[in-house]
Amino acid sequence: MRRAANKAEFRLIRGACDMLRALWGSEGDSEVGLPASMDAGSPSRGSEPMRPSVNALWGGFAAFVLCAVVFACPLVLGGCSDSGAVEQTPRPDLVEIDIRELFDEPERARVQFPHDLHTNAVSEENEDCSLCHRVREDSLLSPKYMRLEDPGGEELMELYHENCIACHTERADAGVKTGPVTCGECHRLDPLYLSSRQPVGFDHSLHYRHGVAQNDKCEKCHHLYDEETDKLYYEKGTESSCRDCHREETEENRVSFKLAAHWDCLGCHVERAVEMPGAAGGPQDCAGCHDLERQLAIKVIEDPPRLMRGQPDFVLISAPESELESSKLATVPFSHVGHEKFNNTCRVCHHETMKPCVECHTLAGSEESEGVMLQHAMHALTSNHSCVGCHELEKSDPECAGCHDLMEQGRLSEHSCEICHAGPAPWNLEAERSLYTSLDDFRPDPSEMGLTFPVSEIPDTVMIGVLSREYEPAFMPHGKIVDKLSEHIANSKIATYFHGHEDVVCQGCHHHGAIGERPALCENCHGRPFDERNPHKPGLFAAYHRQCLGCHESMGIGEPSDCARCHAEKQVVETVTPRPDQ
Amino acid sequence: MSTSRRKFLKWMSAAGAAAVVPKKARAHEQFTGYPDSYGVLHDTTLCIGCRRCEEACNEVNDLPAPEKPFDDMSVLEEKRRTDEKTYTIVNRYKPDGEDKEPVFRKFQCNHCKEPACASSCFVGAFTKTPEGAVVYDASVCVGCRYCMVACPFDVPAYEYDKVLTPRIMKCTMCHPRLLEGKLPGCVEACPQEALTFGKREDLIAIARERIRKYPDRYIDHIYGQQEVGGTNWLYITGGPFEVLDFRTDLGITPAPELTSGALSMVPVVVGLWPALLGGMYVINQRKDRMAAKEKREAVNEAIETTQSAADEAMKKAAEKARQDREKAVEMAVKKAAEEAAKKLEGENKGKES
Amino acid sequence: MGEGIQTLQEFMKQTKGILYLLAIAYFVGFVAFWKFLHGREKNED
Amino acid sequence: MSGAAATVRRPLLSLSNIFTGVILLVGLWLTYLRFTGGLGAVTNLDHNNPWGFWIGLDLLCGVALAAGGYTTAAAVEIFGMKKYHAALRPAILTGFLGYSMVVLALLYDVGRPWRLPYPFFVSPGVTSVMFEVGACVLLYLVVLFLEFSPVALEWLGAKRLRRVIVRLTILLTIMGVVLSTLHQSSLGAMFLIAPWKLHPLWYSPYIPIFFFVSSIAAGLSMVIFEGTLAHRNFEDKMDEEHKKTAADVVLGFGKGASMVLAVYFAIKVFGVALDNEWSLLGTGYGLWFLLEMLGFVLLPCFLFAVGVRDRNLSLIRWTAFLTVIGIVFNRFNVVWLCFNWQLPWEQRYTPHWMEIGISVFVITVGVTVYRFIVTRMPVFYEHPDYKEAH
Repeated sequence: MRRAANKAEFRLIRGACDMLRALWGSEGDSEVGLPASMDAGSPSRGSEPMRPSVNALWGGFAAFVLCAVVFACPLVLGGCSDSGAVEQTPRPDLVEIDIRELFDEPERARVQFPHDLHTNAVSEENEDCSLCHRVREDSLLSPKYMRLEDPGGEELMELYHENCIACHTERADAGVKTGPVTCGECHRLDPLYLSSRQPVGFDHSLHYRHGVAQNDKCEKCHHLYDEETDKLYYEKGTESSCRDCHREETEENRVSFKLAAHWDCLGCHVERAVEMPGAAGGPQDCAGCHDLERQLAIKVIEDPPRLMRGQPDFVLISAPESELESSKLATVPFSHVGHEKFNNTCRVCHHETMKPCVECHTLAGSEESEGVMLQHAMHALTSNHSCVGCHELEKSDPECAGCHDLMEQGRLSEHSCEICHAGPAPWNLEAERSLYTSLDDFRPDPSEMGLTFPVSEIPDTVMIGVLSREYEPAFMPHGKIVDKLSEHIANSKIATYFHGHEDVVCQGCHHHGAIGERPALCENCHGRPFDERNPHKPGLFAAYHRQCLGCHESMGIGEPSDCARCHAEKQVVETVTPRPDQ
Repeated sequence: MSTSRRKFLKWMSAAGAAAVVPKKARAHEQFTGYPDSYGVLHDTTLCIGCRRCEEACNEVNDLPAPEKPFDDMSVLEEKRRTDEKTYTIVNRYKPDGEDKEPVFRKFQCNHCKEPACASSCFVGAFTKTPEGAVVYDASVCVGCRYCMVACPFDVPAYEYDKVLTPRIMKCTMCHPRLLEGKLPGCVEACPQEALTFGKREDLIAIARERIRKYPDRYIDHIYGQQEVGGTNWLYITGGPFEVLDFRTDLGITPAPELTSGALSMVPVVVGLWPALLGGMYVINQRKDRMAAKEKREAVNEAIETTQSAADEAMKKAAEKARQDREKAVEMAVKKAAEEAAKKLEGENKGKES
Repeated sequence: MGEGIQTLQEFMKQTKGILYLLAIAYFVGFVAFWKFLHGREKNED
Repeated sequence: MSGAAATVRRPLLSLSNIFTGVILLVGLWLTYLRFTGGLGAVTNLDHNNPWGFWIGLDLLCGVALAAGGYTTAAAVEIFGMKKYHAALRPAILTGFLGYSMVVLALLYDVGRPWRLPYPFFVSPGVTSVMFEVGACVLLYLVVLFLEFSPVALEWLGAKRLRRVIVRLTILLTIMGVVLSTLHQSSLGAMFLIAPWKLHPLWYSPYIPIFFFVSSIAAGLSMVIFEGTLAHRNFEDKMDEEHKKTAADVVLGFGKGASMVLAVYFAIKVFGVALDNEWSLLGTGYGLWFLLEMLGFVLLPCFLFAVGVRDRNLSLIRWTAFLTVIGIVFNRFNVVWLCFNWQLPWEQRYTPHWMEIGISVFVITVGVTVYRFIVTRMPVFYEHPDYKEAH
């Protein structure tokens, strides 16, 4: 009987619309050419020539007044427009029920369905998923609501209206708190919710914990598909990432990743909860996986043991064997085990597949690599699959950013290549491969890495007096800065590998220097701010401020709020001119 | 007297100059602006909002002191614009949320290559100098404020409170200082060189270079390179320009081009209208004259016809009179003859008896 | 500007100036010519 | 007949006179404020909104509504519609006074009024549309003065001088039309340079033409409107000929106005099509635009037509009034309501009451002078000594 009421409401509203339309229509027929005014789209549609008559005139004036009223209001509104939208509550469990494309003229907005609210309600009444989800002949739950296959638009709409409204009304009559029953409350034009759904990450820690829980039975999750038998089977050492097979969309013999994940992960979680109640198990609600808060709450194992899948510890990355002789550059020693620690999934470098890079990224690029050649795959500045790209990101780590932020992105010096391409040349790779077993064989010898000049030459504090007209000179704790930066470098394996030499720390600020040179002082290069001969070089004034402030900002040391933090105020300010050299 | 002479000279100088217009100065050729004009590049990613530029500007232009001192950063709380007491201001923006690093943007005259103010001023008070600065001459300004209407950047401000000598106030790019070989006040004061002074061409090169070197620090656009035909003040930013109250809907048409079409219709109207209207006048005149003439002829004809009719009647009357007279005579003669005959007969009878 | 015209603004300043002068001259000339043209018509009829 | 005019004198202390007096006094006080306190003291103008009520009403509307002068002159002298002759002198007079009021108002609006001649005698800024407007208005003021002077001269009885000037009539008329064409359109062209501030629906490369065409409609309607008022107030000053032709004038000008409005509507639509602004019509400003187009252009156009067909004089008179309102509406939209439309609401301009006060003052001055002239000079009647004229 509720539904009857809704139908009634439908009819009522449609009726009202028709009435309005009719109203405009009659206006249109009136003798004063109002229709154009009503049809904003085409004002050129003027009034047709009409018989003059007294009531035409009154019609005219009436129409004019009407115009005035009709049009003036929206303008006033238009003036103070963008009235605040409703505050939307974020939810991780939103399901958008949108079947509008099944209709030529959808009458209502799509529906936001908060799934967890319903699961909770259902479980409170000791019902289970089957209350809403049908079971398929393969005994899996259909992800669809109350059906296995999609009927036509009208039917589908009926199916939703019937069941949703019926269930809500039932509970409402039973005095249980429940959902809406009228059209507008479900089909809202101003959505109540805002989806805060986060994709789930299955990182090494989580993988390890599942391994433990399944006592290392990989086959519980990992499987292959056999065309002949149309069966899933498991083969040791072939484990790959789910996405390797399960793609965005369901294909003929493989379901979509989304479906697979929910069937397998969620299914398993639910099973465990039923079989061994009380035991620790994975989440069974949307928020458990897709809510940011809950994700952060998931227990993380610090550096879990490696996932063993027969991957190497150490590789000499070269062109594929077939192309070895045509490749010129020396091979790149690469610590696979080292990188496993720094990335929490394999996909960071390997995309979906677990193949070695060169299998797809050949020198010229291949079908699988979509033409991305090896050289690009490794050096692409903006990709985080590539070595250079990923290392570039490393530079934005606060500990590195202080020096690296001011440097040109992806800047290469003449030494850059050989730092990575330090392995044996491709042509005698076969011969020398056995000689190297780990990256440490390539790490520079610390003995050659010491300062090329006595530490005593590094000043403890530097007095900067260029603003001395206005301020007391600034004192820069030079020594402390050097120590801190050196410490950062020493603690970072990547830093010590790429710039282990102790001289390098100077180059952070004293750029354009080289190993073994006494660093040049700022004022040696930076002079007046406007130098037509080399306009790219900032003046001394800016050089100091950009270097200091830039570093402070990027290392998160905090920007000085006011000048006085570095420059003690002078009692008498003589002039505003900031530089003495004018 | 002097003014009229000056006017005359102005006109003539214009005419003279036109007489010796160099070859390149033709409308269909693109005007590229003064080749070595200077400009300033404002890099908002470097600006720290210290307001030293405002302070310096205030000093070098001897502008009145502000209510709040320049080291009071609370003024950054609300959005400001330049006014008759401030040639330049810095506004703060929080594009990535309240807690994130703010972004600062400096406002002042952008010194268009083809200034709308100059184009719109009916006393030519604004001049685009070869140095690139757009300067204003208060000695001829009438105070119509059309420049303020025309300026796409809402830069010119007006001294509404001055009674006798209200002026337009706006940044001069420190033109006098440039001529002395000094930097603009704001540029000189900027601790970050977020303001770079130089030849406009060089500045564009610098901007391009920075964008190339730091692809993800900048968005790839130099504001002012194209806008309204190009400005001598250029900007590069780390985020969308609209967010920093840059108007991105201005297009690249130089302001003078917007009105040149309408202005070029003036001589055409002066040329055509008199002829057309004169012609129409003449036609109407002739129509009237013709009408008058016809009327007159009609009248004459009417008169003639009546006249002739009258004569006819007269003739007839005369003729009739004559005939009557003749008849009368005849009859008289006849009568007399009879008398005589009778008499003669009577005498004959008397003789015979 | 000795070195000729660099900006559209300068160009318009000159050309429009001339045009105004020409327009005025033209108008005066037009009136004179008109008189000359219709000079003899008066005594007709 | 002029004797008659002399005998019928209104009492000096009539209500209207007192009212006028009050306005004039307030006006003088405001004038004092303006020229001792600067623009800031009497206006709400600011750096974002440099033009306001004065430019809108006194300049744009003033000039548009004073278009009656050249339209009537053209009709009578050039197009030879002699039957409207009686309407000519009042039209010329109102035109002349209208332009004088414009200049008077500019003295208030402009920062240094005594420099108004500068553009022509000191430093011509020929690239400015305003230069052209200024030049034309200045010249046209002279033309109007000469066109009107015969009336004054008849009054003063300066026969010879009058004859000289009357000979120039046609020349003056043609100059008048040329100059009006130029500056009426240029008032619109002034906004060509601010596409970034005027709402696209009002901004158009056609805007000079819009202003010119609408000015003709304004002129014609204004003649009808003024005629109506004149008949109400100065019936006693009118001679038979004037009264006889009054109806013809209303009908003829009504017909003309109707035609012009139709054309105006059409080219406005072309304008929308030219810049493909159809979609904007759905917005608040779009509806405002439609209100202007339908309520103040199409509607009067149609009402005029009906009035002419039914020979319904009072309807035409009312419509003329509506049209005048419409022109004011349009000019205010361009210079004020739809200008700086992108500015946040609180930064937009609303006139200060003193601005309105001064405008009222200027208009009142005009009306007073008008009354002075028509009660003394042969405007509504023909001077007995000059029957031979036309």
